Amino acid sequence: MAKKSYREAINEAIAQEMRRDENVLVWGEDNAGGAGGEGEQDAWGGVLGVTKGLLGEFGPERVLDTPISESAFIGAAVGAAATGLRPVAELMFADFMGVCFDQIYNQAAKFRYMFGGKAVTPLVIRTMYGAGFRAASQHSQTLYPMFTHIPGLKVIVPSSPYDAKGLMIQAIRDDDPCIFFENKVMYDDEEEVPDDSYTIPFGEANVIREGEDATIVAFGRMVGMARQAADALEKEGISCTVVDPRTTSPLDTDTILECVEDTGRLVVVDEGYPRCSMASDVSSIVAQHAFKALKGPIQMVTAPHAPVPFSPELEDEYVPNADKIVAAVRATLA
Amino acid sequence: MAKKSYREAINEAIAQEMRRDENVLVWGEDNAGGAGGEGEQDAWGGVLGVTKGLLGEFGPERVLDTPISESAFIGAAVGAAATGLRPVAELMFADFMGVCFDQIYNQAAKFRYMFGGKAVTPLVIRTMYGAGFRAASQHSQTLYPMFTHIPGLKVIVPSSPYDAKGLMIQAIRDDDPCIFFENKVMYDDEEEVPDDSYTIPFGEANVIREGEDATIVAFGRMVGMARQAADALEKEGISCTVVDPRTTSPLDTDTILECVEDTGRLVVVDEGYPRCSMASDVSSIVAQHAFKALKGPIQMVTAPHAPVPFSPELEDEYVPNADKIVAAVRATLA
Amino acid sequence: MQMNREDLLKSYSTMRTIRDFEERVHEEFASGDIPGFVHLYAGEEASAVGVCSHLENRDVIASTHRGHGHCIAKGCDTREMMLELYGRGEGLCGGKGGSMHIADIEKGMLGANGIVGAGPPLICGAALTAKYKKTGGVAVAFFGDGGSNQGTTLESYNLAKVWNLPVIFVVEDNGYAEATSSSYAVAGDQLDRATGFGMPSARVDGHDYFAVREAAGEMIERARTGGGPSLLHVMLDRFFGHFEGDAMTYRAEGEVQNIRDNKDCLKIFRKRVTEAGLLTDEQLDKIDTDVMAHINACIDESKTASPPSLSTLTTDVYISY
Amino acid sequence: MQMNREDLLKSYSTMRTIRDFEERVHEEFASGDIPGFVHLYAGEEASAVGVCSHLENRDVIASTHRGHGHCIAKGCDTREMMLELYGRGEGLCGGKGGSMHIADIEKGMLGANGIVGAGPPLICGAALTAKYKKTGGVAVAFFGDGGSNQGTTLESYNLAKVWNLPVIFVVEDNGYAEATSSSYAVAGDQLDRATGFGMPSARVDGHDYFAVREAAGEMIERARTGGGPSLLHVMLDRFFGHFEGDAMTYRAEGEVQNIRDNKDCLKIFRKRVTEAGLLTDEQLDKIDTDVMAHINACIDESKTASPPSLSTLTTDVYISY
Ligand SMILES: Cc1ncc(C[n+]2csc(CCOP(=O)(O)OP(=O)(O)O)c2C)c(N)n1
Ligand SMILES: Cc1ncc(C[n+]2csc(CCOP(=O)(O)OP(=O)(O)O)c2C)c(N)n1
Ligand SMILES: [Mg+2]
Ligand SMILES: [Mg+2]
Repeated sequence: MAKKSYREAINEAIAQEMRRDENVLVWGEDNAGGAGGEGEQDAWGGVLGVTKGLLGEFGPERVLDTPISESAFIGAAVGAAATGLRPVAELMFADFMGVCFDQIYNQAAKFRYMFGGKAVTPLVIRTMYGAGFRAASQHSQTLYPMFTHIPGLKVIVPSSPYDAKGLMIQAIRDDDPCIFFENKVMYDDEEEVPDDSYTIPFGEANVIREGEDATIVAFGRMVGMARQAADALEKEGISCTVVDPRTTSPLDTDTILECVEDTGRLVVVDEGYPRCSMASDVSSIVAQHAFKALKGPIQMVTAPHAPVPFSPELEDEYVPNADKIVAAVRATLA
Repeated sequence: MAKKSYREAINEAIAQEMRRDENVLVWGEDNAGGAGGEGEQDAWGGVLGVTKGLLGEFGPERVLDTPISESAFIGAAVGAAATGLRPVAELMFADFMGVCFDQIYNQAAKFRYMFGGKAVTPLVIRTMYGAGFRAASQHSQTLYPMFTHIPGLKVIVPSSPYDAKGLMIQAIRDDDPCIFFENKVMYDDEEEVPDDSYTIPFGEANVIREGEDATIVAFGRMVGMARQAADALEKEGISCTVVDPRTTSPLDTDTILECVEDTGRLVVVDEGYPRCSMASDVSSIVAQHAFKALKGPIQMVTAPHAPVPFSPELEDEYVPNADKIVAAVRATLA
Repeated sequence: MQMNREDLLKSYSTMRTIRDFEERVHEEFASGDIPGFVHLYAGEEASAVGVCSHLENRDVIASTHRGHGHCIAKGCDTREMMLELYGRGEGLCGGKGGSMHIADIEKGMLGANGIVGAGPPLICGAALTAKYKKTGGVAVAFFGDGGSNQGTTLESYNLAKVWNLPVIFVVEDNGYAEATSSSYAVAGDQLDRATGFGMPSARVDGHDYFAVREAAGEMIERARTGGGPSLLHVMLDRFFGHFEGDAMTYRAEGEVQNIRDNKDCLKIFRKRVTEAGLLTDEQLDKIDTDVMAHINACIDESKTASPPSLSTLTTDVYISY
Repeated sequence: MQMNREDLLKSYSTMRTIRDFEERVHEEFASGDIPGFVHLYAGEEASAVGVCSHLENRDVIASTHRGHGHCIAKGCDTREMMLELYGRGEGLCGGKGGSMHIADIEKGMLGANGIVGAGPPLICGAALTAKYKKTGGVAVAFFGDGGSNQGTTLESYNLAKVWNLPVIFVVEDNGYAEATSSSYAVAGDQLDRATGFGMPSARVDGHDYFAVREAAGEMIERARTGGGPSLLHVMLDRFFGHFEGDAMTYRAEGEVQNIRDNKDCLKIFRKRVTEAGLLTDEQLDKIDTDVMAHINACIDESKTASPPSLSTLTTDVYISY
């Protein structure tokens, strides 16, 4: 066991699965990096280096660079999965789903159902999401709510290096199409991550801390913000449960409902747009199924209904943070 | 004034706007129908005949057939709108968004914001949605929640011929990108529709009936189902308010909240998938902003978390209906 | 490439099966029994069968909304297909897919598809599987003149070439995409497009089974032996409308009759093999009778078969349920 | 096509402005002041300026992530551009867009774009506006070798030809898409691709301003006079990495130095015009000095300019707010 970054944890998960199962292949733009050129062949490992080193160990038959043709190579992942491979394909930024979404939601997600249960489509699409990189409106979106909307997809949003590794291994072994959302500002976050292979099951929330006054449900990078908020509130004598669902689809509604039954208050924190969002989703499930337990209005903390701005000052104001979560907890207790 | 179908109402709205403003152009696959062939040139008017007749009146410079290249021709609508036209482009089935979504949510929706307010993008994308046609998983989806999620888009879901006409004229005159969702099984629905031009503002819900016991919020085709449910419940002495928001973005939250303040109960009916849906959205807004008024759990009536099946028996079971709404109202009153 | 008698009989029988399947579905659709959107392949049989007569189970095809012919040519069970068209529980997809989503992955049939241009990317993946696993298999994407304008298709040309995949792109050009003529909507030339991506290509008369078979055979052989992708442009005609219910007013007067009279691939096949003394009219007539009886039986059964159990509404969404 | 002295000076000045803008941004980025992703155009100036020197305000261009050069060539204000790169309130987009989203629609600059291949569809629409309104305007889509593989781009070739639009597709082929070489990722040949869609095309040396200008001029003239779309394949090189921070280990050793020494479009331009006696070194030196002073002033101002007011976070989402 050693400290590993979120990036290293994901890399290690993929490498271990590639060692275990020769049907696991990796592809995407510059996933090796350097194809066709005269310089280093493993130059990039993807734009932020997550797949770096895989080419060296597994060779060009299993680590493939692609043209900038997302429909073709994400679609190829679907076709490969349906015929016996287990591809781990990269859709660099989640924002790029718009050029290839058909292959994800009309093909991968629906094969099994449309074909009457006769298909399995074991593929993982890795993609980066989130604001904080000063990358502006088309490179900073969260968008997992749109994938969560679609039946047939599984959607994974790891909030730590430890979870990232275990959830990635689970995703690669899973027989359904999995969309794996990596938060781009967390790649350098470090923590102790076991060297051995391990899985974390989907649909099992991580209850990060238990409190009595309010439940905070948060996703991905927002889990850290929720923790900070809970720390701050604790000093004022307000104790919060913090729940990290880890996967948005399947969603561990049981755990969420139990925590709300205990605390009677709910704050949902989601980095994405507010409308038809994960904040909406969790709130509505609780308003339907744990209504009686609720002692105050549900509070949602999200980005505003606006694209992500470029300017650092605006972007910092845009993203939910611990202060806003603290305010929301206070509001539901008021 | 005469009885007009939903189809005729939309056609008339477009024709009247084309007469009024020469910058309004129409295009899409077979929107005339017959280009390049030896037979009739205005053969189709779109696959279900909504734009039929426009070619004859306005000519091939204003009514254009397109190749099956949605990215190119929907993108062209965005580029044309940003440079001075007011295109009404057809994305035949909403299910096809996956091959051209980038042009809608990363381009049309974000131009104004990214460019610091210096762009206007007045375009209308007409698209068909909904189940009931035995058209199976890839031609029956609802999907407006995904468009509602995106800031910068306006999303219109007319529930009657009268509304369809007024909302379409509004959409064409509106300077923001508008996605106009036409329910494919409603095209032959008829009612009295004025011959004159009129607009219905966005973000103003239609309170179809007022009751005391529960508020039912429903969208598009589900408005009719909600009415039926309310009729049935009335016979049992349960009186319901039925709210048709008409547009999901902007959403008339004020009216919804007021109705819930009055009735204390909420049922939201949405034809689409349940997760991160319009049902989630409305429920969560009410759970946050009208919590004190709520006397029972919010109930959501949606399709199940599954693709749309082909078989008529399964499809009929899949779509929400009056019985399910009645049961939901009873559940919130229980 | 010589075909023996058995191969010839089989090819004729498959083409006849497609034809009768489609002609009977056309009639039954008119009577209102078959739900949904149905796109018929009648008239185009020589393409599906000419290509698929080279294929085995290790080979994979991806089809379109007009998929019945490809399914039958790739070996899907016609009885189960018909049950599927009627939305029955015993249908090939349990009644959940319908005409536009018939698939049989074990047979290498990766699905009809409701999205124009969806097949080519998928088929690149199937081809990669074959290449990586060294099965010697090839992968074939069928699509129409209309589908040749979808970006997903064009991207796939590039990917198939860049990855040197064993793919054959088969453009079935019936002159129309819905009501729009390919002379309007397809700029340039399909073969030049292939050249643009460095792929060999050929154009064939799709009414001529033997021409299709020969051209496809060469491309499939090239793909099997590591030579990469090719594009086959098949010129053919559909007998029916875009979908059932289409009044076809966009077609020239007499166009369909002329096609039926002079460009019917089954008649042309029959003439060719009987004149060459390879098969007799009696042999072919017998196939005609048997096939029609079989298709009629499929329809009779389908009409009264049970719908899927309602409990299947929410199964097969994931592996776990 | 003769260029007078004034045109020559203007072209040089514009290219020099782009160069200095980029070289200085490179330095300032390294010091950490400029946020976000920045993709520099240095080395490719002859393309943007060669093409845009024919264009007027009625003409529209669409650009890419590597957009500064196109913006400057199309007349965007460099001061406001620099402010935008620093995310300042007085930036061309109020600090909301940044490097990847600079636009100025009044100048016919339809935006840099963060999505590879997004420009060509947009430009078809701008071209349709010009055609329908009979302005005589043309529309130019710039994109890279990498962007030439995006389905949106390829679809646009077809649409532009089918609608006979006044479009020029300019493939700026700098040999790489990020770290991937175009020799790997681009199957076939760009000119053959144009042929595949029935478009005339030409390849030019993008280090040679005059070659670009001449070839583009012909295509623009054709488009203006109703002759439809064309494709220009410009061979050029970028001096810097894909984005700032890229170590460029995928490039051959000495590659960039060789380009700077032997393929610098500014040096080539200077040599050509001075040897032909069209301009003097003194004239050009003066431009060099003035431009650098101007760019430095832009940077100085940008460094200390105010960020946008926080109240703008949720404005410009719709017309109404
Ligand atoms: C992405 C997408 N766009 C549009 C459609 C609607 N549509 C279904 S079939 C068809 C025409 C297809 O023409 P072609 O590819 O020539 O095949 P054919 O019908 O002639 O066999 C269209 C436009 C669709 N299903 N998917
Ligand atoms: C749809 C999409 N896919 C991938 C990317 C990531 N990306 C940004 S620039 C780039 C390379 C573009 O290469 P090219 O078109 O040759 O332009 P160049 O950078 O060489 O100027 C990539 C892959 C993107 N922005 N959009
Ligand atoms: Mg066709
Ligand atoms: Mg490049």
